[in-house]
Amino acid sequence: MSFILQEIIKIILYGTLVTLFVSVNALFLIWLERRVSARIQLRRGPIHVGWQGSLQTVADAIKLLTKELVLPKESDKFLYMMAPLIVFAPIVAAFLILPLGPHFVMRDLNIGFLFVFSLTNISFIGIFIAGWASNNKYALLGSMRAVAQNISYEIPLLLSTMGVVMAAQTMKMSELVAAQEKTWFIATQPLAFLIFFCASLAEANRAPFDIPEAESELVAGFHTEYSGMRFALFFLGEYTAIFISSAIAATLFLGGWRSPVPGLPAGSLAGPFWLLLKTYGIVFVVMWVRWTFPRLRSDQLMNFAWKVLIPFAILNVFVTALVIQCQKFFA
Amino acid sequence: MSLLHDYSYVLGFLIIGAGFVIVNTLLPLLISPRSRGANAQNPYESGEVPIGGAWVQFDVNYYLFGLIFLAFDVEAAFLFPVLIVFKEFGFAAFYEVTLFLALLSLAILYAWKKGLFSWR
Amino acid sequence: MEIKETLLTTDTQSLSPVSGVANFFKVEDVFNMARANSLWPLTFGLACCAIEFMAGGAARFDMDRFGFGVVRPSPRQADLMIVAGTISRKMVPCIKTLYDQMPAPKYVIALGGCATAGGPFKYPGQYGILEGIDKIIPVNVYVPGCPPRPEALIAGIMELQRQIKSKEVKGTMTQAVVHDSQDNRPAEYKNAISRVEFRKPPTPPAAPSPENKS
Amino acid sequence: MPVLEKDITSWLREVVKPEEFNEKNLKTSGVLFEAVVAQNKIREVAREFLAQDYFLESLTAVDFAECLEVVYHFNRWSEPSRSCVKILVPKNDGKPEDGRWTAPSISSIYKSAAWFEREIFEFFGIIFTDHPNLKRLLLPESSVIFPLLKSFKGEPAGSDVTQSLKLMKEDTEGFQILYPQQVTEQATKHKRDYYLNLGPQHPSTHGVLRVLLHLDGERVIDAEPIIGYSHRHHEKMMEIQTYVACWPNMGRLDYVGAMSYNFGYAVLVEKAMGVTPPPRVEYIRVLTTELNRLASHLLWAGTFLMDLGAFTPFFYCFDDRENILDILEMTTGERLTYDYFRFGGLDKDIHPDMIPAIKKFIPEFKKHLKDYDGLVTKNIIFKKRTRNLGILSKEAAISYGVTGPSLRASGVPFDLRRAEPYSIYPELDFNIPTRSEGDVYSRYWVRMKEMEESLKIIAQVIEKMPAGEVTLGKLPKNVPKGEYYSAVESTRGLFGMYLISDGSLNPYRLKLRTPSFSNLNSIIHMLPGCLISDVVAVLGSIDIVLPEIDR
Repeated sequence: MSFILQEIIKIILYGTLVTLFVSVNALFLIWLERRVSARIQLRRGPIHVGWQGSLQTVADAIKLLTKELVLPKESDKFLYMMAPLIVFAPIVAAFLILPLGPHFVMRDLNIGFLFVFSLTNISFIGIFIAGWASNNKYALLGSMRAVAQNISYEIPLLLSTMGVVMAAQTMKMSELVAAQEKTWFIATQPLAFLIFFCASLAEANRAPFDIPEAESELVAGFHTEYSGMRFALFFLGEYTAIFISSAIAATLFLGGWRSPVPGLPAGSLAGPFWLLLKTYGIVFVVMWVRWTFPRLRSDQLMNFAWKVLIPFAILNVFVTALVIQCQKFFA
Repeated sequence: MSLLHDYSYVLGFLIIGAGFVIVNTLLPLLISPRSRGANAQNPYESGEVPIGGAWVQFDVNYYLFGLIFLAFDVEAAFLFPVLIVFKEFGFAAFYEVTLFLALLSLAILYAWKKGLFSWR
Repeated sequence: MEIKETLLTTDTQSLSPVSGVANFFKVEDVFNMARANSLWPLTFGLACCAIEFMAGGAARFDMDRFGFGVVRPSPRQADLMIVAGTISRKMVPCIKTLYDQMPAPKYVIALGGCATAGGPFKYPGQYGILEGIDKIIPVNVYVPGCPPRPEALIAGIMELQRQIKSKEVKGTMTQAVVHDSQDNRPAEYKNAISRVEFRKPPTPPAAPSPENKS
Repeated sequence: MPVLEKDITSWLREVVKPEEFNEKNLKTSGVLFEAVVAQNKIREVAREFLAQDYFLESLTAVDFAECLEVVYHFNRWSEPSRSCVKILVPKNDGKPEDGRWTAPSISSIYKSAAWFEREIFEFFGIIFTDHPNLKRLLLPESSVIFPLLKSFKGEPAGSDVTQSLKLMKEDTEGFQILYPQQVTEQATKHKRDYYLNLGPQHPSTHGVLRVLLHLDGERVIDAEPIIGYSHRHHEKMMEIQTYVACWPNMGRLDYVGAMSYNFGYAVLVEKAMGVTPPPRVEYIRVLTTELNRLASHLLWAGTFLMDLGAFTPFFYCFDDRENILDILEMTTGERLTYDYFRFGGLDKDIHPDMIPAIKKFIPEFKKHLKDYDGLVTKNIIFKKRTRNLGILSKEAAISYGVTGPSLRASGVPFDLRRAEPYSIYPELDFNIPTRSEGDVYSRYWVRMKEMEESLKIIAQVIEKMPAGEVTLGKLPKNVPKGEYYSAVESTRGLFGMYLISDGSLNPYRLKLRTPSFSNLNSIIHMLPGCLISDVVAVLGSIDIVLPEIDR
C-alpha cells in the first residue's frame, strides 16, 4: 500500500517538476529565439524588459493568461477546446524517458525513443483537430498540411534511427547512451544524423518546413482561430517538441549525458548539464536554419521526404547492415 | 508488473499535462475581460465574411500520402524487433532485411510511377 | 433621414470580472505591467504609414526591443491594432470586423493624419474615405504625421504603455452621426449594378448595344 | 478585316474614316495622332491595334458639357507610337441613373480593358455593352454615386460613413452585397471546391488587396483580384485643386517610389507649359529618382522574400533602404512621401553632404548586392520555388498591358527611359536588363539587375552634374488649354498622365495611368493551376503598391 502511495507521490512530484520545466524552458527558448534571430537580422531583439529582455517572455505569458479566450461561433466547440490538451499533454509525458545521467532516468521504457515518436504523433492529431474544429479555411489548410507533413517525415525519422538500433542492439535510452562510451553515433552514422535532423525539423514544423503555419500564406495556420492561453499552449507545445526532438538527437547521436571532452565529470550532477548543453546546441542550429532559408512549397516538401530522405535512409540501413555483418564475419 | 508500473507513470504524466492545460484555460475565464463586438465570434478570413464553411471535401492528394504512410509505418514497426537482434544472426538476416527493404522501396517506386509526387 | 448607429457607440470592452479583488492584491497591476510590455500588433497596413510601421519593425528601429515586435497576422492573437493609413469606405467593414475579432483587452493606435482625421484627403464633399478611424472604433493614441516617422510610432506605443500601466485606457470615440441614403434608383439601373458575375460568360445586357444594331 | 501591310494611320484614314483626325507632335502633346471614331467602329479599331502589336496603355473617360468622351491610348513596344482614339457618348440631357449612356466594350479584345471599363462605369456611369462583369471596381458595391461627373458635387458633409455602415449592420444582408450571388450558390452546392478570401488583411497581399481564390484543395481554379480598399479619390481631388496643390498627391500615389511620380507630373506640366528646366535640375531629378528606385526595389525584395518564408533578407533590405532614405532625407526632408520637384525646378538644391554620402554608399551597397546574390539568388530552395512559376508570355503581356520589370522579365526590353526618352536619360550609359522566361525568378532577377543599373546611373550623374540654378523662377499658375499625355518609367512600370486643361487654375481632368493597375490584372492569367504557396510568390513578384492601383 505504502509502495503505491510512494509511487503516486513520485509521479505527482516528477510530473509537476516536468511541467514546470516545460514552461520555463519554453519561455527561455522563445527568448533565445528572439535574441538569436535578432542577431542574425542586424538588430537587438528584446532588451528592455528585465535584464537583457529576460522578462520579456514572462510578460508575454502573463499577458496571454489574461487575454480573452474567443470561442468561434461556428466551430466544433468541444473539439476546439480539446485540441490544445491533445497537443500539450503527450509532450509532457515524453520527458519520462530522457536519461539525464548514468542512473538518472525517470522511466527507462523498453521501446525507448519510439515512445516519444508515438507521443508526438498524438500531438499531430491534436493539431489536425485544432484546424478542423476551428471551421476556418486557413486553419483547415494548415492542419491538412501538418498531417501530410508529419506522416511523410515520420518514416525517414524512423528509418534513420534504425542504424543506431542495429549498432546498439537496443532501443532503451540508457543503453543507447551506454553504447556510445567509445564513439558517438554521429561519427559512425553521420548520414542518419542528417536525416534525423531534417526530419525532426519537419516534425516540429520549423522553417524551411513550416508550411502548416506558413505566416505569409495561411496567416497563422492551424491556430489562426486560437487566442490567449490556448494559442500559448500550442506555442509551448511547439517549442517543447523542438526541445524534445533535439534532446533525443543528442541522446541518440551525441552521446547523451556524456561529457564531450574525456576526463570531465559526467555524473548525476554534471550529466544533465551536458545533455542540456548539447540539446541547446542543436536547438540553436534549428533556429539558425529557420532564419536563413526560405520556405518549401507543400508538394516540394512531400517530395523531399519521399524522393530524397527516405531513399537515403533506406540506403543507410542497408549499408549499416552490411557493415555490421562484414565486421562480424571478418572478426 | 514492471510494464504496468512503467505505464502508470505515462498515465500520470498525461493526467498532469492535461491538468496543466485545463488550469491554464480556465484561469483566463476568471481574470480576462470580455469584448462585445458584433463580429467577435465570426470565423476570421482576412477581415471578410467567408463564403461557405471550411468543412469541405479536400484535395485527395493528402489522403494518398496517408495510405502510403500506413503501409510504410507498419512495415517499419516490424523491422525494429528484427534489428535489435540483428547482430546475433549472420548474413541470412542481412539478406532478409535487404529483401524486406527492397520490397518497401518498391512501394515508393510504385507511388512515384503513379504520379503521387507530381502535383501539377 | 438621420439615424444614430447604436452598434458603434456601445462600449466594446468590459473590465476584468475580478478587478475589485485583483486590485486588492495588486494583481491587476502585475497584469497591466505584463500587458504594457507585451503589445503584439496586428499585421495590418492600409497605406503609406504601413511602410513606416514596417520600417519600425525592421533592423534600424527594431520595435522588438521593447517587446512589441511580435507582429501577429491573425487578430485572435493580437493586442494592438495600428491603423496605419487612409481608411477607404470599402475597408471600413473589414476594419470593424478585425477589431471585433481581436480578444479583449485590445488597443488601437491611429497612425498618421489619415487615420486620425482624414489627413490630406479630407475636403468638403469627399466621397472616398472615412475621416478618422475613431468614428467606428475607439482609439487610445493618435500619432500625428504624414507619415509619422518610426520613432513617432514607437513613442506612440510608449504612450499607450503609460496609459495601460496607469489604468487610463478607455479609448476615445467620436459619436458617429450618419445619414441613411435613400435608394430611389430605377429598377433596371439597379439590375445593371447588381448584375454581378464571377467570370462567367456574359449575359445580354439590358441596354441595346449600338454595334449589334448596325 | 485588319490590313497588316498598312500602318495604323493610313489604315484608320482609309478604312475606318474617322469623324475627326489630327496629326500631333509626340514631343509636345505625347501622342502621334488623335482620331475620333464612331462608336460602332471601336472594336474593329481595337482589333487592328492588337494585330499590329499595340497594347492598351490607358482607357478613360472625360465628362464634357454635352457629351462624354471615352479616350483610348494605344502604344507599342518597338517604337514611340502612342495613339489616341476617342469615341463620343452623347448625354442627351440624361443622367447616369437612366442607364442610357452606353458604349461598346473592348474587353474581349484587350483583357486589360475590363478593369478600365469597370472604372469608367463606376465613375461616369457609362454602361459598356457586352462587358462580362460590369460592376463597381473601386467603390463599395452598394455605392450609388458617379463621382467623376462634373455634376457630382460631393456628398453632404457628415455623411461620410453612410455607405460603409450599410455594410456593417449586423444583419447579413448588408454583407451579401459584397458577394456575387452565383458564388454563394456555388459554394453551397459543390462541397469539393471552395472560396478563400486572401486579404484585405493578409500578411502577403502588400496592403489591402483582396484576392478571391476559387480552390480545389490547395490548387487554384480561378482567382479574382478585388481592389478599391485603398481608394483615395486622387483624380477627383486633383480636379478641384490647383496644379501646385496636386504635388502632395504625387507623393502619396505610390509612396514607395514617389520620386518617379513627382517626375511624371513635372514632365507633364512642363510639357504643357512648354518650358525646359535648367540642366542641374534634370541631373538632380534623375539622381533622386534612381535613389528612390533603389529604395523601392529593396522594399520589394524584402517583402517578396518574406512571402517566400525567408525573413532575414527583409531586415537586410530594410537596413540598406534606411541608408538610402537617410541620403534622400538630407535634401528633401522626407522619408517616404516625397514632394520635392516643382514645375521647372526643384524645391531646393541638394544638401552639400549628399554627394559624399552617396559616394560612400555605392561601394557598400555593391557589396551587399553580392551578399543577396549568395544568400538568395543562388539558394536552391528559392530557385525551386520561383522557376517556371507564374509564366507571363508576350501575348498575355500585350493583352493585359503589363509594363515595367514584369514585362522586361518576359523578354521585352521596353523601358521608357530608352523607348521614349525624357530628361537626361539619353545621355547616360545604362542597360535594360531583360530575361526571356517570364517566370517569377526572372522578375526577381530583372529587379536585382536593375538595382545595379541604377547604381551605374547614380555614379554617372554625380560625375557629370553641372552647377547652376535649380529653379526657373516664377511660372504661370495655369496650363494652356489643350490635351497632354506624358509617361515616365516608374519603379513598377509605365506611369502615364493624361491631362485635359481648360486653361483655368486647376486641371479639368487628370487621368493617372498607374502601372500596377494593369500589372495586377495579369494575375488572373497567371494564378490558375498554382498552389496556394505559389499565389503569394506570384503576387509578390509583380510588385504592387495598392494605393497606386486604387488611386
